Amino acid sequence: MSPEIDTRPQVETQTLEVNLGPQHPSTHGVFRMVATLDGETVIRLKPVMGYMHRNHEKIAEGLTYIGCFPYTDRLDYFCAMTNNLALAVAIERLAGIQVSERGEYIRVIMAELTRLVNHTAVTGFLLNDMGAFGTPLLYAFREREKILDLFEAASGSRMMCNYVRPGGVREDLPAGWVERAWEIVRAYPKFLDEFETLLTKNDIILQRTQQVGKLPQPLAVSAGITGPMLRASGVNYDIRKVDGYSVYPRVQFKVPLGTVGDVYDRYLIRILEMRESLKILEQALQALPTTSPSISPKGAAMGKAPRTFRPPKGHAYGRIEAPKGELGFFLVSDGSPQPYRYRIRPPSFINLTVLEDMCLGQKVADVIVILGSIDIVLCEVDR
Amino acid sequence: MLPAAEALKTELEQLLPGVSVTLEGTALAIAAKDLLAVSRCLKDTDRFAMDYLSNVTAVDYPTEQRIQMVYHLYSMSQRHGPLTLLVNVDRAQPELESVTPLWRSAEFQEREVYDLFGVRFQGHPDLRRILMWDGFEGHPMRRDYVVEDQDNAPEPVR
Amino acid sequence: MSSLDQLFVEVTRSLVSRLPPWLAPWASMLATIGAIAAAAPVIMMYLTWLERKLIARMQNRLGPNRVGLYGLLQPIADGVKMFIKEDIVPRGADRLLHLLAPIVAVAPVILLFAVLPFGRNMVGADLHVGLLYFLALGSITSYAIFMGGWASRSKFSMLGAMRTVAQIISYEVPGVLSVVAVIMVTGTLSLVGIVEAQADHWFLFTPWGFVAGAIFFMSGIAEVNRTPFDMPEAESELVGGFHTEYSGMKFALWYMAEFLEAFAICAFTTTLFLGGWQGPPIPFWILAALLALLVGTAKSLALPARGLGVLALVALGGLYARQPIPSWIWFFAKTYVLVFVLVWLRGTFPRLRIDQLMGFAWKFLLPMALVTILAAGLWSLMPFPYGTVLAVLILAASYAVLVRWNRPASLSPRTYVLAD
Amino acid sequence: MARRLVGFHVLRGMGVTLKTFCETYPWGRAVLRVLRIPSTNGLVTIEYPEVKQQHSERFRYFPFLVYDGTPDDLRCVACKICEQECPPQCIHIVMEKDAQGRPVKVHGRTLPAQFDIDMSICMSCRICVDVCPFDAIEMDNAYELSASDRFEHMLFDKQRLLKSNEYFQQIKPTEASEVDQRLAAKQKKTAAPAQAQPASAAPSSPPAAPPGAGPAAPPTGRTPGPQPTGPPRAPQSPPPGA
Repeated sequence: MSPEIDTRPQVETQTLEVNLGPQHPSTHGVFRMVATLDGETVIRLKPVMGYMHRNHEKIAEGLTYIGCFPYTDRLDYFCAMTNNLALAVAIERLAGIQVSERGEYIRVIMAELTRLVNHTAVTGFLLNDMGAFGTPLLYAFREREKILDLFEAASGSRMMCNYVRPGGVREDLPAGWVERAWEIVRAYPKFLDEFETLLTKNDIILQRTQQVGKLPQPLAVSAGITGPMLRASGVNYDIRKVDGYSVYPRVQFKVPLGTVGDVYDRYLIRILEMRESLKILEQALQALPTTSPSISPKGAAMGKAPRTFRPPKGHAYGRIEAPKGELGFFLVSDGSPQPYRYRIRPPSFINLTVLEDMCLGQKVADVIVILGSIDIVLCEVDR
Repeated sequence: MLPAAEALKTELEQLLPGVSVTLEGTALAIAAKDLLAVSRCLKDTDRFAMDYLSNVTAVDYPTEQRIQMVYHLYSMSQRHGPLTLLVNVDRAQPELESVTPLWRSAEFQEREVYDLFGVRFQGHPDLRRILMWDGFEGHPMRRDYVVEDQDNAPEPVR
Repeated sequence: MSSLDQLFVEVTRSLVSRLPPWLAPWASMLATIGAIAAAAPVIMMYLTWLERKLIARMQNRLGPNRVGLYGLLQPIADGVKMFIKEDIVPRGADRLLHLLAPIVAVAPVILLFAVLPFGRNMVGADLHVGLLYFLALGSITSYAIFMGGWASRSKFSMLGAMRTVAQIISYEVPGVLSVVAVIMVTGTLSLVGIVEAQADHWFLFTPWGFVAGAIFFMSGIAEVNRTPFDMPEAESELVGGFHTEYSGMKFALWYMAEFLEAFAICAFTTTLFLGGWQGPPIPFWILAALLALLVGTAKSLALPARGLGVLALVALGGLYARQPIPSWIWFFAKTYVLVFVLVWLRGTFPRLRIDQLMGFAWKFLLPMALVTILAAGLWSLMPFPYGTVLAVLILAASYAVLVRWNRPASLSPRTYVLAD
Repeated sequence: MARRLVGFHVLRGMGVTLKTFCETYPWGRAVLRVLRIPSTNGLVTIEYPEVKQQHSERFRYFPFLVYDGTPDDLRCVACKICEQECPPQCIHIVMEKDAQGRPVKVHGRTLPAQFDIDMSICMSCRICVDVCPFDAIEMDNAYELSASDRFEHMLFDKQRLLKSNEYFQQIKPTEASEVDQRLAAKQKKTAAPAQAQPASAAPSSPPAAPPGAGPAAPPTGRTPGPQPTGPPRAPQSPPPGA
């Protein structure tokens, strides 16, 4: 996509090289962009990462498979539950562990609640990057707190849940949890409507987001973009539908697709995805089986004595539709209780590949908005 | 749908005569030299239409003196996959052609493999360290990398 | 103490009359200057407190309530913090300009209050060219901001300064033109004259007055760099815009300049379009009763204090029951309503991008201001029914044309496929 | 027509903010009720020091060691499983040994002389509780632990970690009752065969009083002699049916 930079002969001006980050109020963590500006227009933009790198993969090679779970909470700290789920799916594919029926439904409920939390927070931060003085962000966080209290009631911690295990979930849901979940799921659409009246047709937001940071479809597919960003460009690829893992095939829901693929489409796709998640939650809460245990016997035994779990030699790649995109775990096992190789396929990291392509020719103010619409979390980018 | 591994192997060998494809479970192990040929064939023939390279990573086997590159390929248009490609590279002189010209998603992941494993990729548009700071020596994800004492780690040069 | 309305005027007159005659003019001048110089920082401090409380309430929060009752001592705490904070000057900065910029920013803003009619014959200096004085002083802040941005020698400040100059200049033009309509109708530049001209009907309720007032208020917001026009100090991309490199007392001066000018814009909009201190003759006891009710039901106020407050207000209500609500209360009430609108905008909207900002000023506000002058002319010359109707028609037509012409093609509504 | 006007949606957006503004005041809520505008939220801020947030029962912060009856009666047998399984390796256990280096047995159970958890490293992931075969370690929910220095204060030694089973029942009733049921069941299993043995073997002489070695204060007040048939712990009331 060659940027149409004004090449008519002009007054000879110098380009300005600005470091946006790593200490910068709106880079979602410690992320730096070396931007070369011609006045306000961006000519070159090189992302610089690695400030948050703590090599989670090397640490995991010294831990048991169960020991890795608390570390996955710290990957994308907005969606601890889906990070655990991705690792659990990978281990189950590696060792062929069966998941109990009730465990599957609890996992889907937790994953969709995490999607609500993530998309609400991201929309709030996107508005904060555009300059709204925190009001949409605080409305988003007010709703997020209610769901985090649900996570705390079930797993024991609001953000670092460490709740999903291969074979199901670590502990069964406490009494009264399902009723509280129903309350929140029923109250959420009202909040979304209020959120949309504040944002979706607001003229200032329309001007700031439409035709900004457009991502054409072929570039999106070739660059391995996944998640709401890909669907905003119109590609119908949702891993919940493609792989059909867990109980998603038994649940009816739609996949919203955008047309232009700019910041406005990504924003609205996230809002529509939240409405779809609410439909999934209603169906999952309705069909939650009460008979089967929340974790399969093999999974429970593994939880009790992690050292005894020795998966067969070989490798496996498990992936799920995390709120930010395709989160995958590639595990190589050499028969010992510790993974030989533990690779994380981070959606935020790979979605950043096209940051420069989208920002060329845009204004400085748009670079921040585009970065906000990509929805990255630096702990997952740097691992 | 993607054919079973054996049928895939035979089909590939018919399409690309000089290529030797061996089977490892459901994955296809190919030699380093025909990586580009196989990937272009997988990407362009509409029978496979592997237009989405989901994951590029490396696994270090110090005892066998080799680093194994792992590619997970999917097709977004025909919604099938994964097809796992395994490529072995000598551990002392790890050299390989880059697949970034075919799939842009490999750009950052190959830079990460170069940074953490030391595998050089020819034809990569911008092969630099991505996670470590530029002045860092050594490749931390290699199994023989000694994690030096944290207290007197060298001051990062930035 | 005959009338509450002229309370301050009589107090100063009685004090001044005790002095020897040759000293009297100096003393009254000193009294006025003293009043304004003391009121300005207090207004500024409690404007920051008010803004933090209002925005907090718009976000389901409480706002400062730890420092003193309802957080009333918070501004004083902020002031002390600003005094104590180290004043860092970047190494490459031009020290003199770096020091001068905040001073040049604050001085003209305090001078603005000289011509402002706070109440019936309560005005610092009743200049015949009061409005011109206001417009002239209003544009000095762009120099100060550019000085600050340039002197800090940092890329962010530089970008912020460049944006400010562009923004303030392009928003002064529609601001001044919208005021021309008022001058044309009232025939005088003196603010006191304008307020008196609005005795029976406020300009805001005339067709051209409403549009001119909206344009003046919007260009005022842009001149003060507040949301949705706060590009120069856009936190999200320029970290702090022109005052990134300021800290300590200099930053406090920047803060004071910004808030005082915001208050001045609201005050002048009230004076020009909302009838300044003019107000319907509501008896004073209604206001006193309302305040007593408010103080009585304040839960977190200690019981004795609450009782005392109610008693004082009832006594005051009784004393001045018959008199109308004093003019200066009307003035401050209207101004603080506009301050609430200012804060309300800041709590709701993201900011416009710099090129959209410019487009809005030149391509929308400027033509509308010109049309408003035409409408004002028609309204004032033609007899009642025709003038108003014609003005409304012209304004509506021009609004529609401009909106259609300005509408960027991209704002087409989108359809979203829900695939499975 | 009004919907397409430029400013219409801008004003509706401001309406949302105004409604939230009014919701936080009692008079505001009254006005909203009169105008029949649905309003749900009101103030969500909790003024922390005065009002504490209500945590759910499973809220976990840092682990603690459980003891029944007296602090010397702790359940931990220093088997070091949790030390191995702890991902950040923040638990350090030293088994109590007598002069010759043989582990000291009290009541037929070994016990830790030293049990440190470095709370600045612990990430409260609850894996130690999952893997502990003796239910000796549980998760606490006291989170007000701010300290001035990181090393001395945040390194919890055995004394600071020990908390009674009653405390555990008080903060986590359902979990505590499950643990007690499990222990009681295990107790019945071990107590049953013991009942058969004393009938046959003559009551052996009480073992020598445990030597005074070991840094911890010598456990006094311990009733030597073979395990009486009933539960050796302080007799608890039968755990209420969960």
